[in-house]
Amino acid sequence: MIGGFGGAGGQPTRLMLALRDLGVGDLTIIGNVAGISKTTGYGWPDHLDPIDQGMFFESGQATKITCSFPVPGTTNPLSDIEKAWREGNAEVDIVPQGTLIERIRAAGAGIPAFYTPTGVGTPVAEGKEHRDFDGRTYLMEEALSADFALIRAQKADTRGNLQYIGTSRAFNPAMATAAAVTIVEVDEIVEPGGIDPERVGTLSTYVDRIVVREAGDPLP
Amino acid sequence: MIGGFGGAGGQPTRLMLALRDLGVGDLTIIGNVAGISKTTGYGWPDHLDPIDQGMFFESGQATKITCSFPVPGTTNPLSDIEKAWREGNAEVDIVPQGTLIERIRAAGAGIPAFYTPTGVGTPVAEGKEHRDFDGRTYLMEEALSADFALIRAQKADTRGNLQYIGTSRAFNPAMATAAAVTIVEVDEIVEPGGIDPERVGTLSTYVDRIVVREAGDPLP
Amino acid sequence: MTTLSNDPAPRLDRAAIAKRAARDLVDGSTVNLGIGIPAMCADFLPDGVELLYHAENGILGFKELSAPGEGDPNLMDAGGKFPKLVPGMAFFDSVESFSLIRGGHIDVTVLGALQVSRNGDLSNWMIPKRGIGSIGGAMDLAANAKKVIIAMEHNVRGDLAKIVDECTFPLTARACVDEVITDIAVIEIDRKNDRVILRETAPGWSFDDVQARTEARLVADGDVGSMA
Amino acid sequence: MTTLSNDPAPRLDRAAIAKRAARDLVDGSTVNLGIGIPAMCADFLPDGVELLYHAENGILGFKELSAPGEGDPNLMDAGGKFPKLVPGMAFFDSVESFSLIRGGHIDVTVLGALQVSRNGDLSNWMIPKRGIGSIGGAMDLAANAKKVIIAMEHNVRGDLAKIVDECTFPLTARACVDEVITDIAVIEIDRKNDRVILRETAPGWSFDDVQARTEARLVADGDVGSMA
Repeated sequence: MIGGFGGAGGQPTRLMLALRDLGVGDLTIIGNVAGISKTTGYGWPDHLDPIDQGMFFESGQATKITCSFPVPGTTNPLSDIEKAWREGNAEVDIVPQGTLIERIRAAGAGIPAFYTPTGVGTPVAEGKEHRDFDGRTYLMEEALSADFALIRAQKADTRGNLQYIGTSRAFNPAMATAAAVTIVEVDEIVEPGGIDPERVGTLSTYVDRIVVREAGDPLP
Repeated sequence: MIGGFGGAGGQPTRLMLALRDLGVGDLTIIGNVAGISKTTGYGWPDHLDPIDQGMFFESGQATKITCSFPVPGTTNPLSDIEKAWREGNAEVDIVPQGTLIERIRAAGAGIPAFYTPTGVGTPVAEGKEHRDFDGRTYLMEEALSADFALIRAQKADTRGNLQYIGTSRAFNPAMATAAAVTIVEVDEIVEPGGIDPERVGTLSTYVDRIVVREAGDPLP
Repeated sequence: MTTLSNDPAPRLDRAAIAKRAARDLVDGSTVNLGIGIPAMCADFLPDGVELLYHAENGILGFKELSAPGEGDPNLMDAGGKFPKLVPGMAFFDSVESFSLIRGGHIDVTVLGALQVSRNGDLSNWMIPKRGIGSIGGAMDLAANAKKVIIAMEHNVRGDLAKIVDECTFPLTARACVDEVITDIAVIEIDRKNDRVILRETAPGWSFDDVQARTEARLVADGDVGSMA
Repeated sequence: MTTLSNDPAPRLDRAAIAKRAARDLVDGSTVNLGIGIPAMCADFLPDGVELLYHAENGILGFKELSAPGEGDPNLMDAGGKFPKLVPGMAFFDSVESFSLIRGGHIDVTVLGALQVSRNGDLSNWMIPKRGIGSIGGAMDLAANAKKVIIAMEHNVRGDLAKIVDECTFPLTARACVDEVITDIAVIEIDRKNDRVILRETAPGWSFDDVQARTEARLVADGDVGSMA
């Protein structure tokens, strides 16, 4: 799992680059808006070169992605994910965004399955259990977990409590709960008390490893 | 629905007193730890006289309560809820706390039903659908909504965004999402911007009415 | 499908479509605007109308957009642009963001479309021949917002109809669209009575002109007004 | 059920039960302590052991309790007492609190019990003849914590056994208990091998003394130690 929404804010970009440099293969990625920034600039300020999950398909490390928004509206130039998909090198599982985040949340919250109205009558409903409650039809969707979650927060305390800022929350807090090992990239690490107890966005219980950015890192 | 956890913090005590004084009857209450403070002092500082949901059974206004903890461990003296129950004047529906809050959350989040491992093999499983996922048995539980939610927050802005403090969150944020009409009791109302956007605990979309405490109100 | 050209009068431009759509947004509503023409509605709100904008990535109550490409990456909207901090905003995560949507707490969403059917089915996430598409928040919004307004161009590639009897493209949600605002017409999808009602036309366009460019059969219900 | 008296030696008091239970709490664990004897464990942590306490009402990382009846109503624990603010604490709502529990993120819970069966079934929320009880967070904790320790008195009303073959009281959760610490014994419920293992006895108590006050058949697995 790779956190954030899509775009620079909330994306664990340094961890992604480290994963790419590590060279491990046969990865299945779970993300949200995925791999469209490099070709469209989505969610990146103009003066920076966008970095996105497409890199794992460009490098051949990933064979599958589960996400909600893997390709931009235009096809020229092709994104790395669409390129890999067209060449038969990537399985792309497209999930409605609300279903995707709720499946991840469910995995962390001990809920194996739930019903949602989203997707009924559409291609995403194929093969899924349909069930009526109070006269409306719903789909059953199952929890989605991962071996690793790479997430991004503004800061951590030494216990592992995390604080987020602005719209950088997105998929990060839920992913932190849904992986066997959660690794967080932060700008800063502080002593207990350095995060207001009213502002803890992810509880320390969920955090396994903390990686601190180098001071002055130019990446957003 | 009446928010809080049980105890003074996070309980909309002034709204509860107003509801009692209004005298409306045939109420169904949804709460968590309910009606045990008056006899046990639960969650109230010693120097104050505890006020709890039992008042609606003492007054005969309520005929049913759905909650997780309606009676204290000891029976002497009887709480107002147990008294009403023994006299056949109250239906008491006891739900595991995690199932109760998740059912309320589900109602607000558009999820009509979900599966939980809690309660399997116990009296609360009777009559409920059982289903196995990955070799473990779960119960299906359905969403729980209400006509009105009475909740408590520290402050509101004029848009209706709410800020909570400490352990006074509890059932309040979820209940705010799950009722047709949400009424909040606050200490203070501020202009937009008077609540840090990082600290909004309930979005204004969920809030219908705001009632401000009088300055110097001795109730916690 | 119907294909015609020889328009009787100019079509509205994208900004004018957005401006007309903005007139149907009610003061105080919680609103989610899709990318493209829908997002432009924010520039044309009538005086006295204040909306509570929601973006899927976890903001409620934002307003002014910065110029694209500027701004703080941690203050982004769902379109990947950077709004400014506004007093009364709130930040939250994607779980809460989609609880709000799926729970039916969004009053209105304005979305784009590839096709809308006569019973309000919506297709807006994939062109079949491309074979891959992006759903994002569209299925959640279309299925669960209290009101779904489509803002789009009426036809595509010449005069190919997008308001059709049955969608041939993969669906986003069934029976969800309430109103369609295009460059030549305002159309109500009256699902309850199984009617597609032409409410307004662009200046110089007649009922028959719009019908000729629409596959679904239109009806009038009282006077047909002008989009001007 | 077995009923005996004539104890061979004094039983541990409630504080001593809590003290013995506290020895099994591993440094760095996320722990939820039930009311009564379990809550007293916090007073007896071995040196060098730091726990992350969780309370159902939405706190993680609290520590010292204020005297009962003092303190801030907005800083309460699930037992209705008022802890002090500790650096590194976190507040959250009940949805998140029970996601943590139900999701299996609590390492250990220490709870009280009315009955524990030989296969680890737990009854702790209702005495049948009362006809009404309180579940609170007990079912979620018992069913989902990684480890469930019961801290209780071994017998009730004289020598009525609480560690039984089958629970006769309404269940809290099936096959959930890992360890039982009482005023006369430490007992492991080895569910995998269907054994109830007597690990330790109170000073002056023999295997047979404990067995005589226990309905479930006990076995030894190596030496039986002393609780002292």
